[in-house]
Amino acid sequence: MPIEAVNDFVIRFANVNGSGSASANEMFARAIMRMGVTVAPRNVFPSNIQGLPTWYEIRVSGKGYLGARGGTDFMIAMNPQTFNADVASIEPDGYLLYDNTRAMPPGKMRNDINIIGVPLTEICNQEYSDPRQRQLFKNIICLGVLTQLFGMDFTEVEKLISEQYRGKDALIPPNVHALHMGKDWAKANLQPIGLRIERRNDVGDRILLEGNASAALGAVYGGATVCGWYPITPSSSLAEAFASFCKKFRHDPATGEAKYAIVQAEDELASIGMVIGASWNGARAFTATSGPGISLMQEFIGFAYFAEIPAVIFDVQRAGPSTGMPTRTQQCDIMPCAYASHGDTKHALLIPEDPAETFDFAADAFDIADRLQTPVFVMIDLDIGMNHRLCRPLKWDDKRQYDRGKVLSADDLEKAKDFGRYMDVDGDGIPYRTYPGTHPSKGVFFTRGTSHDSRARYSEQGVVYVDGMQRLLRKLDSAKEFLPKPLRKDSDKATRYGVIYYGSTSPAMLEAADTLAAAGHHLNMLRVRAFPFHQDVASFIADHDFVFVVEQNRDAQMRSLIVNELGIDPVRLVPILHYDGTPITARFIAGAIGDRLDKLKVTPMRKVAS
Amino acid sequence: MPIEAVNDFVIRFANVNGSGSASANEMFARAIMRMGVTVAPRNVFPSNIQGLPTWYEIRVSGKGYLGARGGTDFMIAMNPQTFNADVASIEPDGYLLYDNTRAMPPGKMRNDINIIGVPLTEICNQEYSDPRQRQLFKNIICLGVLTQLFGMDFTEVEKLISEQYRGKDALIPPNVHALHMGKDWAKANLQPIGLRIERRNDVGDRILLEGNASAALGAVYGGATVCGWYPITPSSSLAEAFASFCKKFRHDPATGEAKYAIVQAEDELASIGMVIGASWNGARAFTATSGPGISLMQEFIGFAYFAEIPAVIFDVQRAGPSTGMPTRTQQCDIMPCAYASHGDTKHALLIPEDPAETFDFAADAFDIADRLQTPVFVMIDLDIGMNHRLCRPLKWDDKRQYDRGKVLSADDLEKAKDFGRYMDVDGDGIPYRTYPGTHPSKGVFFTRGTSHDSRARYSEQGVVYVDGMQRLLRKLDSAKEFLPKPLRKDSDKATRYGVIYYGSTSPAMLEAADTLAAAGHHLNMLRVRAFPFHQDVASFIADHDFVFVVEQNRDAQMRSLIVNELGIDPVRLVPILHYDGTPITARFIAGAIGDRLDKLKVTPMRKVAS
Amino acid sequence: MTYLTKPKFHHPSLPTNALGFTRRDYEASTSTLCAGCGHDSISAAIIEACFELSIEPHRVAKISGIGCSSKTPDYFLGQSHGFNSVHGRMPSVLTGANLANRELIYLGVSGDGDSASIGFGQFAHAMRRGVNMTYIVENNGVYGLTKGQFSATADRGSKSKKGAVNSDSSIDLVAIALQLGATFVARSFSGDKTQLVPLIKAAIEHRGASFIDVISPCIAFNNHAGSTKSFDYVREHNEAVNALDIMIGRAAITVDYDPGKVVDVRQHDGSVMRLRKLNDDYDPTNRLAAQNFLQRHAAKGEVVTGLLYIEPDSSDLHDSFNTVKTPLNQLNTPDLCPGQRQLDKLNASLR
Amino acid sequence: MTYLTKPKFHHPSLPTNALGFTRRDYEASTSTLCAGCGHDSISAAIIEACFELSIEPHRVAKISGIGCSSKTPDYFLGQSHGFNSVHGRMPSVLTGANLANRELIYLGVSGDGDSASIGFGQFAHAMRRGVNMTYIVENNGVYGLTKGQFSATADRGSKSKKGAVNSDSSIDLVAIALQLGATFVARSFSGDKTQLVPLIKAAIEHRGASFIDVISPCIAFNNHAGSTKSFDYVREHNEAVNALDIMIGRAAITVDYDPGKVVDVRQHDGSVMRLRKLNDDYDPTNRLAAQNFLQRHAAKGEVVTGLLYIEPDSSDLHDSFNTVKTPLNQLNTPDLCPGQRQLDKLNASLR
Ligand SMILES: Cc1ncc(C[n+]2csc(CCOP(=O)(O)OP(=O)(O)O)c2C)c(N)n1
Ligand SMILES: Cc1ncc(C[n+]2csc(CCOP(=O)(O)OP(=O)(O)O)c2C)c(N)n1
Ligand code: SF4
Ligand code: SF4
Ligand SMILES: [Mg+2]
Ligand SMILES: [Mg+2]
Repeated sequence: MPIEAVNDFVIRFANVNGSGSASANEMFARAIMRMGVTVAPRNVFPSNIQGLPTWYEIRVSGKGYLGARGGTDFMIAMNPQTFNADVASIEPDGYLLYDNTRAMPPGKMRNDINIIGVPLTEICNQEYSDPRQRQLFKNIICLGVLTQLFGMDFTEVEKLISEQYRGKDALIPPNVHALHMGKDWAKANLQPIGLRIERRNDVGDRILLEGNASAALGAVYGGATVCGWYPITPSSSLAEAFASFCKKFRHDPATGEAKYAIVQAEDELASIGMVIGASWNGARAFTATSGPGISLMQEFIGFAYFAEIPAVIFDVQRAGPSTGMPTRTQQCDIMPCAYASHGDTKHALLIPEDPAETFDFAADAFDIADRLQTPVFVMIDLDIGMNHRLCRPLKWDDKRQYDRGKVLSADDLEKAKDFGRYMDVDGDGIPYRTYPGTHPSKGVFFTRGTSHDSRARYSEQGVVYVDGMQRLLRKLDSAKEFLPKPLRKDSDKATRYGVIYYGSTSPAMLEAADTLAAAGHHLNMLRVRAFPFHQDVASFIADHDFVFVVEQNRDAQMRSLIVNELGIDPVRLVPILHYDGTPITARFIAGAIGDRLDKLKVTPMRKVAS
Repeated sequence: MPIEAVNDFVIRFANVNGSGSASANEMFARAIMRMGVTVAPRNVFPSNIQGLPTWYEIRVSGKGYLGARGGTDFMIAMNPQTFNADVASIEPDGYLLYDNTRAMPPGKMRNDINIIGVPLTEICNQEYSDPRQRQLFKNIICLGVLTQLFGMDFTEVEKLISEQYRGKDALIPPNVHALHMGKDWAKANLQPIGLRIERRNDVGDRILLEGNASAALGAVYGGATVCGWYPITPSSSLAEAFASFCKKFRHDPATGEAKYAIVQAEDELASIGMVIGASWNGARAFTATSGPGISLMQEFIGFAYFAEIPAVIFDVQRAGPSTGMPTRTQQCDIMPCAYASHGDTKHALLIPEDPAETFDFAADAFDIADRLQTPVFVMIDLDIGMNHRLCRPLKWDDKRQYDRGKVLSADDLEKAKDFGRYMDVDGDGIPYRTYPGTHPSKGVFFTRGTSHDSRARYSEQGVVYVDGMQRLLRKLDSAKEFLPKPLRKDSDKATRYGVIYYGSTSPAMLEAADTLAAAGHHLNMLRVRAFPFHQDVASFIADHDFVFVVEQNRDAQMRSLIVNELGIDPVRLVPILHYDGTPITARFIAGAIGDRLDKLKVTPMRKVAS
Repeated sequence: MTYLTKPKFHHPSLPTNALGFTRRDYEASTSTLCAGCGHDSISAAIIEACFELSIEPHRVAKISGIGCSSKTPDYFLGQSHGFNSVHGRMPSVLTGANLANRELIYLGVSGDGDSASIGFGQFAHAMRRGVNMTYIVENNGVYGLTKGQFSATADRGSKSKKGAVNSDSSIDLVAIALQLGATFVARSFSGDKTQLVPLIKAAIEHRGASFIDVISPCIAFNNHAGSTKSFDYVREHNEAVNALDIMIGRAAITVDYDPGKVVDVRQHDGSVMRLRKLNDDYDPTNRLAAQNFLQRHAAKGEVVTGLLYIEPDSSDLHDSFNTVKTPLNQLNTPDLCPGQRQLDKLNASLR
Repeated sequence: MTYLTKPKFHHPSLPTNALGFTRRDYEASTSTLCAGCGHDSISAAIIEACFELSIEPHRVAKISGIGCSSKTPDYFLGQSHGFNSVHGRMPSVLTGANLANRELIYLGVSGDGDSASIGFGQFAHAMRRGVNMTYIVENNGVYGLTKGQFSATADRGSKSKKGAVNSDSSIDLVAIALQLGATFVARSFSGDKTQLVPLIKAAIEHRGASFIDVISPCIAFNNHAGSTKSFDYVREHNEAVNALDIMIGRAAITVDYDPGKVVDVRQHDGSVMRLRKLNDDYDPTNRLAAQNFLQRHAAKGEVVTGLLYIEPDSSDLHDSFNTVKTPLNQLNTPDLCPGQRQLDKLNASLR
């Protein structure tokens, strides 16, 4: 018998990319949010511009879960190319909506699902002659049908349409009309179904936002003035969002002059070079890239580490290695970024869980980079960066002033009886710097990637070199105190097991914890938010017999980092790995951890990664 | 009272680079070898072409030790710039030889050393008018003085001179004459000293050779036909040696045509690109570089890993990070190479201990790369690559045929009922390939860095991707059996302690073991020669309470790799780290390990690297 | 893997070439590019050229970088080995491949972002080395695959689809190729198959670095008014200097033209190429004149197309290296390994 | 760190400039290059130029890559901030620095390996963006610091010290800079201080991308017969097109010359530069003519030197971006942060 559920199911649109279905799908998701119901939309798209399959998944969750769930309860199958596979992926007793204007593509139909035929093309063609109109309004008509089927609040959708076309008001009535056609047809021809969306009050003041946009906004609020970037999926929209926010917020109202400079560089080596040059010269600068760009930036990253120049790098991770799957998500650059470049290096990472935290960390990254005088990576991924995520509203403390770190002004230099660029004056490993041109005769120094003494003079002496390298270790140690601390959430029942997770795994993990608890498996949780690790990570592990480390890569990169940096016995950290390019799901985590916990004790995995 | 020693001391020449002292110094070292005495010469030079200080250290060791010892027993101080520092570095009761034609540079002289003044300039100027002659013969005269002082076999040095100038025979008599002048002056004016070099029979059939030369020769013997490189210290001489060996061995005697192609590329990205293109097309190809080049090659390395293309990369390691100390040695690219590139990757490393093993591994690297169809790194360093090292003669089995791995010929393809580039036919994770153009209609495939199925077709499907990534893990696992195994050497006394070491640390480690044993500290030793690690590494660690891991980098990179790949509790691996850019010494190792063993039990180092 | 269906199985009506292959034998999997993309026309032209030249498909190596343009090797010559490398690095991969086997035909396919932005250095150095290849840039002035940002060939002052104006001077790859010593330099337009096909054929026949800059409009992101890489703009500003009508090979020339209206180019291998002049004062064998002509017309905003320069007695990298005729990838242990005897000598000399 | 000894402490006899600085104030630590290296003469010329222009040393940022040439910023202008970046990447670092503070003077120092080999892409793109800088390549045709391998500017057919012959076409950076839109392009010779110093001064005064290719012989590895970058070769083949005698600034021109023998160039800021013609048919304000002249003479193996091209009304990257006059590195929280009010609006629009 058909699935029955209120505000708790997964709807999936199967479309062809470039067919303009995106905006209608998004309106549908927004309508659900406007009804106060928790919604989690996700885009699954190909590395291609036009003509290949794309899917838009909408998870509706009365329990407030935002992670991908897996499976599909209601499929809108609009792409003949993938029709059979799409049908196959529907949950038993689930629903299939298709355009029955033409006969179904060949292939025997399942009899364990509920089939809803809607003659979308026919309705369209009767109403419209112009092919472009047919194309566009088809999606709106479908939207009308769905609003009716799920018993949604029609006015919300109408409101959304008028907002969508504000400015081009002429477009509003025809769209509303199309919407009505769909609704009316459905009312006249379709039975109510088991899935319903009912008004709730779960959303509160939350907003629906993409991580790349919030990261860009964070860079604006964090005071970034220079951006050097090179297009690469899934990070391009971050730099492009920065450009449009700057257009909006960063032009002098009087003169129209720009308080920022964005260069689309010739490649990633140039992007990071520009960022380093600008930061050296006292501007806050950043670049945004993904895996292949990180590889190309290696040499410069090591330079910035050794010459101690701030730099903020957004890594919107995608499935590697090499070109890999450019439009799929992973957390596979954790280790490559933490130890980027040849020789002995170590870099700071910030790892937000959603767009809201991404905004905070993006802004903080510039303070941290200035304080540490070293590259800082903000590690997000395609799942956070390119999907609309429901999250708390963005906040900014208007009293906050940028912390530029240890920068000497002309006055400071006047007063200073001595200055050496790389002297560890305060014992925290962090030296003092000054911007070029600050003082006519004091504070000048020579920046280089070769070994240098505390006054930035070239040196090939072993002791000088070792002193510098030791100080760099101290510097990264000092960072632990002002990097975002890990967040611990203990289960209300006592337990010997813990779980460590990070980034976009967050929503799926929270849901999985509930599932596991319901099954009697209780876990204390720690969300790691930065590298180098705070001591709390070590204590958390010490508090438990075994700790699961959940991540979205093949080689358990975060687990390796923890073992290596905190000297933990690997046997106590059990890797839970999901890396097929799709966002990790609560089903997967609960399954994987549940299995292990079911066999009472966790099997030590001596050679897990070898 | 003056140091007395026979065949057991350290002589150091302090010179100015570009002054042509090198060849005379080297002749001196060779003369000692010719006398059957173990000699270990080392160059310490600046990153500069002319005018800065260089040192040439010659360790004479009756016990047969080849590692750097540290300290100087006999200093030939020919560089005013560094005179005082050089004098200060002499061991108490040691010897100083200087040119007393002019007064000593200012600075009070030590009274705990023995000072030998020789009017080299004066002797020269009396004999020669031409400034270039004065410059050159001065070094030969000095050589004569030393031969006399150390009571060496004069005829050996004469023989060396005539060999040196064979071809330019006119130069032989004047050089021999200069040699005599020095000898005679010393005989007439100097007392015998406490240091003597006496004929022995310790050298046997060993040879004196630089690692970069033997690596190049290994590439010739290994069948490399394409080399793409970009100059960088300390690897340039490797590619240049390959060129001259090819000139000698690889031209068709009849036509004069070349059986090789060497391109000095525009940078390291191009070098590795050429290597990958050539290997894809069935030629054996390699590049040689150092740290900064490794950073620039990251993207291509990940490509070759994922697209499964053989490539041999010689990394002649120098002190990093960034430009660091280009003329100083380190083992600091172990981790950066093992996990090179973004995303989840893993690469094979070969780690020879001296030029002889470098020759073997260089040749083997091409077989291994072809068998594994993946990049293989030969990890040497400046100490091995740019110093003459006494080592066993080079051997080659004339029956040996190159192992090109799983390559399908036209016949094979004809017979094969099916072919898929990335199918795991044999279950070892290693697929079959064929060279482009082999068969008119069979075996064609499309190589790409994007995710692909077993037939090399583009795919964005999670299962397809995961299968491929899992197979790559299996493939690297299979490698363990045919990579060079670790070599174990147990102490004759039972012990609970072990030590793991690798590469250029070898000679110093062997000497340190003797020293420690003499002090009652017995160690079993394991020399790691490749990554991924053979199971023997795990067993060795299992056999001991604590294992010291001796390496020449700051962050204990090999130790981290062992912990991470073999799942070892870090507490059991005690890092012994030397990374000031000078070659590690027996004194340092024995001291560091001795201290820890003295405090009876090793203090667990929970957070050693954090 | 699809095996090549032997010519004889073809429907008899399909025209075949000297090898008995039909055009089908040069086709491949269907394109996933946008309907109407200029790049697809170039793929068609490559198929036509290889068919007409009766090239054995498996003797061609097609190598590209990353981009919509670089995807195209998947859509032509399905029987040839393809290599989709990394962004901007096709030239180095092709150079290495060429060194390994001098007998294959090397087709380098790239985009303007791939070759003029990230890959400018590799593009330049492959040209100056005279690698024997046909290097085709499918030039649309934008980054198609990343959704329409300006590339380095976008003209100064031209407008993006979103209305942004490009303030950087553009890179004219043809001018650079000429400056760096390429021995065959041409420009064409994806919309002009009759001009493009013969140029590709001539480029393939040429020994040395052959470069063809093909303006190939991106209908998704750069085919609007204000773009200088749109179909309309190129049609309006196309200044063709000559038409490559026939390649007579080594045979004597029979066809007759008004001598003032043709140029005959005899190449090292004795083959002759007849060009019909469309611009009387244009001599495609004079590098200096070509550069000057190009610069003059570029200043006027004209897109000069045709065979712009050819060096009749060209040579390639293998000539410079004097490498053996046998492809290096076919040499084996006996050819390459000096053996123990040489090692003994060497060991002796090191004692 | 050595503090600047104030001018007044100098020996009175030392000549001072408008700011009261002596040449000493523009010197730095002593060079570690080979005695006689051409690069040291260029350092001396830079010191002289900055002294004569009365530039405040601390207003100069000197940025380089890696190489003997790139070491030189350590040997001049000890009171200026220096930045020794990584090999071939000076242009991107300089571009970023320039964006951060438009008020400093940017001196980019590089070598031929640094700019024509590994750094060719960055060199090219910095030129086309019109970054306001003086970009000097100390061109010796070899990699000095790595002991004498050919660089990409080594002429085809020229011999290395070890006797190897270069088979690749050479890159003429001047020709490339002209092609890519640099607005000030010159070439000189480290051995000709009288020509070099005024060129450096003019380049510094010019707004936009100024490029000077200075042939600077490597006495250690490339000063032998058979080299085309040796002192002797350059002296013999030097073809100077003009001499930059005086820069009159904004004042009226008083000095008199035979009009046929001089060119006056008035720049955007009203300053005038007077060039004495050494080659009558040479017009340094005509890019096309310059390219053509250069290509003709290069073909004859001549080294054309002098001010080859200048665009009088040039502009730079900041003009393209219309950035604020205040250097970006001086903007602070109030200037840059939109504050909570804007966030509230934004939040509202996202519900
Ligand atoms: C190292 C790296 N950086 C960025 C990208 C993202 N990327 C893919 S294609 C492309 C540009 C392609 O432009 P073009 O070469 O002109 O090809 P087109 O799509 O226009 O045909 C970019 C920037 C990448 N794949 N690799
Ligand atoms: C990434 C990288 N590759 C290689 C090197 C080694 N290297 C140092 S300087 C140099 C060439 C310098 O040549 P050029 O720029 O002409 O300077 P010159 O020494 O001739 O003045 C090279 C290849 C390096 N430092 N970094
Ligand atoms: S985006 Fe442009 S270049 Fe790419 S396929 Fe579409 S039309 Fe062609
Ligand atoms: S090697 Fe050449 S470039 Fe380098 S310092 Fe010496 S002379 Fe100058
Ligand atoms: Mg393009
Ligand atoms: Mg040079």
